[in-house]
Amino acid sequence: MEGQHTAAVAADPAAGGGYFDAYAAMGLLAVVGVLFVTVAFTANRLLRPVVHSPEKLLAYECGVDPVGEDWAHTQIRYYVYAFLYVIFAVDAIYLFPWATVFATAGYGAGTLIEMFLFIGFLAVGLLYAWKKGVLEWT
Amino acid sequence: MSFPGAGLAKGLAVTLRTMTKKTVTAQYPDVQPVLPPRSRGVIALLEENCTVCMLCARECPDWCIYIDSHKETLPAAEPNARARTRNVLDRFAIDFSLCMYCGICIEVCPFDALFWSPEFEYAETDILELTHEREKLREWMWTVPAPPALDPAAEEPKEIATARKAADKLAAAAAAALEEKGDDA
Amino acid sequence: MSPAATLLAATGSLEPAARSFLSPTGQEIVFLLVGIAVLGSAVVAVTTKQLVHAALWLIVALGGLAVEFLLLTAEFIAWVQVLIYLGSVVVLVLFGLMLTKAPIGRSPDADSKNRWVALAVALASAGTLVTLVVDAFRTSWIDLGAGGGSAAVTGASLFRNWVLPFEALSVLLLAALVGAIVLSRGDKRRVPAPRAGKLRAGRPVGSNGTVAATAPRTAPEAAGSAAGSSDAPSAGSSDAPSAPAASEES
Amino acid sequence: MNLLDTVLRCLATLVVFLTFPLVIGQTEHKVMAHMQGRLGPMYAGGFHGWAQLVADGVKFAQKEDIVPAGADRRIFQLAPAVSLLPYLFVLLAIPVGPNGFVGQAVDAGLFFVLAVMGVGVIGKLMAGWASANKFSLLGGLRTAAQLMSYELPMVLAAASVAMAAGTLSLPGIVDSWQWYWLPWQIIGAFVFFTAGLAELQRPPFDMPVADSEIIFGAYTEYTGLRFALFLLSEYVGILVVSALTAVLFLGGWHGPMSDQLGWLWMILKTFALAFVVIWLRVTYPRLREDQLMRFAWAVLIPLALVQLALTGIIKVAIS
Repeated sequence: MEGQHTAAVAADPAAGGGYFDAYAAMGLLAVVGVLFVTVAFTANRLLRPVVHSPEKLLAYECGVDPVGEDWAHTQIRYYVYAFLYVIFAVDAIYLFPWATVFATAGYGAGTLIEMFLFIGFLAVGLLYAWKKGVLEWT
Repeated sequence: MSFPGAGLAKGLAVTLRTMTKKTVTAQYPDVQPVLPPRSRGVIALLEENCTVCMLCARECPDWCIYIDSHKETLPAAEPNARARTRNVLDRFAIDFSLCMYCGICIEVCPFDALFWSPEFEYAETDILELTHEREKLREWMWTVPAPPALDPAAEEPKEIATARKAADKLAAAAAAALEEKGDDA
Repeated sequence: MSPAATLLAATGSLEPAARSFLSPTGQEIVFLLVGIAVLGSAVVAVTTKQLVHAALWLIVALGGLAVEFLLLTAEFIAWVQVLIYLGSVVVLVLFGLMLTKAPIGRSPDADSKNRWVALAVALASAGTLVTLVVDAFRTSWIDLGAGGGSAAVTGASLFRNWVLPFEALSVLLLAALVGAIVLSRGDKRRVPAPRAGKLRAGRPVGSNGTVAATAPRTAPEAAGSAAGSSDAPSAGSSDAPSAPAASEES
Repeated sequence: MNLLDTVLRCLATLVVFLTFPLVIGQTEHKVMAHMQGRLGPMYAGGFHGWAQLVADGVKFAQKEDIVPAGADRRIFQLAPAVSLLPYLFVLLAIPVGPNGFVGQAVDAGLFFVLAVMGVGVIGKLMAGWASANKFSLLGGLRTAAQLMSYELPMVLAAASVAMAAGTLSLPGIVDSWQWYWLPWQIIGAFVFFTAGLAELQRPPFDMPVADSEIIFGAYTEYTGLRFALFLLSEYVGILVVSALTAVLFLGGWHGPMSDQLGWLWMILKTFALAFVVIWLRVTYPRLREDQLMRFAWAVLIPLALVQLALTGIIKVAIS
């Protein structure tokens, strides 16, 4: 029930109210941001000239006529970096909940070692990648 | 002895030091530049000195000087003398869209009719208008600075030396005449 | 994932009348609306004929899911969702698409004939998930206190109760890493091999991973496949007729 | 919830979002010029060209909106906003002064900031792909590879601060800041700031927009207001990275008389770091693509891991 909900929030303003307030503000900011972009482009639409010319719709390639298609083969090696990032990012996010608790009472050195073990495994992975030459640009 | 990153730090120091120094930007349209003597801005023509010898037009590497002239016969000054002819300048134009400012025309002119002027603001919107005629070239003569002073130890220019010698001689003669007169008296 | 989330939203209000079924809170309404948006964009993501658009709709769906997590006060998970799924997984997908082939406009060849099978599988898995969730929670009501999903709570539960799975995860990630490296480096190690050994005749360099893995084949076939694949360098294909392709992979 | 108060905070964030980048941009014009022995803009606005960027903005707003013929229209048009707006959210969460002088305190602030900043990369990939220009595509891919490679050391360095503070809330981190964090977190500060610089594709990490190779990367086909939004996102990015570095590593509002002048200290630190960003741009040449990638993976990430270990050990030792 709505009344119950608000009552619960009122009872604990620091926690309940704060959380939803913060994200309501985020939501409001999203509206503000979208409004800003909309207003900017509406103003632009009113101010700008429109002069049609097929030439200026061509892709720009240093001033000469575009050669070939709009899409080109590129180095696949970029993909390895993206893949490495996904794995390491999954790893890195565990640091954050850990960071908030590991120094509080009841955790201490044991938790530290657990995390070192965790990071150690990934450091081995990084070392492996390094040794295999994935990080080298050949 | 260098430690890693010394070069990087040095680079930062250089840019920071440059920031505190005076800038070299010239605020041109607001502040006129101070040009050195003998700046090659544009070529000016002192028409009065020109004898239409055509040396400049012939020596010009890219043929950008146009000269038209006609001959004029002067009646003889004395009864038995020949009538003299002389060249009269009809057109003298320089196409500054071709000119490469080499200054050969000025060098070769035997009669000191061409000069460098430091004037440089003569841009035109049409390339054809960069061919400037004699009136314009004559006008630029007013912007030609006086020749720079000679080196203190330099020899006197020949013209001045001869003129001074002549003047000295004349003065001496006048003094002698005056002395003679005094003697007579 | 997303249909399940939407239905989860529905089950959230399938509660006894005492629990505000007909007078939902603002939070619940927003949850439901975002859920519908997530479902919609998820459907568009799988039905659109433009590859990159599909990935971008996936971003909308996953971002909406992050908002749902936020509404459920799972703050930490919500931002993990943004950092991992939006910031890296979808970017990885986009990356893969753009590196291989992602023309602007429709890609008719990307349509699969198995769409009905896919639909059946999707419905079946969604049904299983919904049944599971509904059965698990029934009419129990969880009060969403703020801070319930904060990083500190997550950390406490992770390092008090779930340390072993956490450590096992690191091994899993290491395995994934090594696997990725082996896959990506595999070709590179094998490419120079035919050139190094004079006795072993060259195969079309560009297609050694795909063509030769099937079976040893006769020379004309290998030459033909080399000519057919556009990215095979001509030097490799000129060598091809001299011997049948060696199958070192098998 | 006080609606009016929240609206005012949002609007204040928007104002900061639109004005501070201009200040940074103008500083860049001037600092860069003087470091190169020039004067920089001198005319717009009269006094030393102070209104140059305002004039630029007015010009951009009046320019024609061109979408290339082969482009994917909608995605092309959406990309600048996707690349810009994440920074707006980040600004809201950055604490400026003590006692709640912050747009909106978020409990998981640090993590939120990192997550949201990572979304910007999608905008750049969209721009690169939708432009129908192979140089744009290549630039977009380079951007994405660079952003992903440098996001990781950034996250790790930020995690080190979170460990030291024991909280993810940005005001909480500044509150628990002590002077000895400065030497303690110095490696992390270096890693975070450098990685932030690379995230912004600022020189010397501007390979994705290397004009000598790929014209202007993902932004090649953009003109007018959309281009201006990309530019704005770069300068807001400088503001955000400088402010975050100040908050996480330099103690934010800490300083003499921080109760009254905390906000001033915060702004001073932010602008000092923004100056360093500009200074580095003027001083160093661009890194090559291979150097760029290797620097992230072989230098910054190991350094960040070292910092993590150091933080963990010292923290457990002193607690």
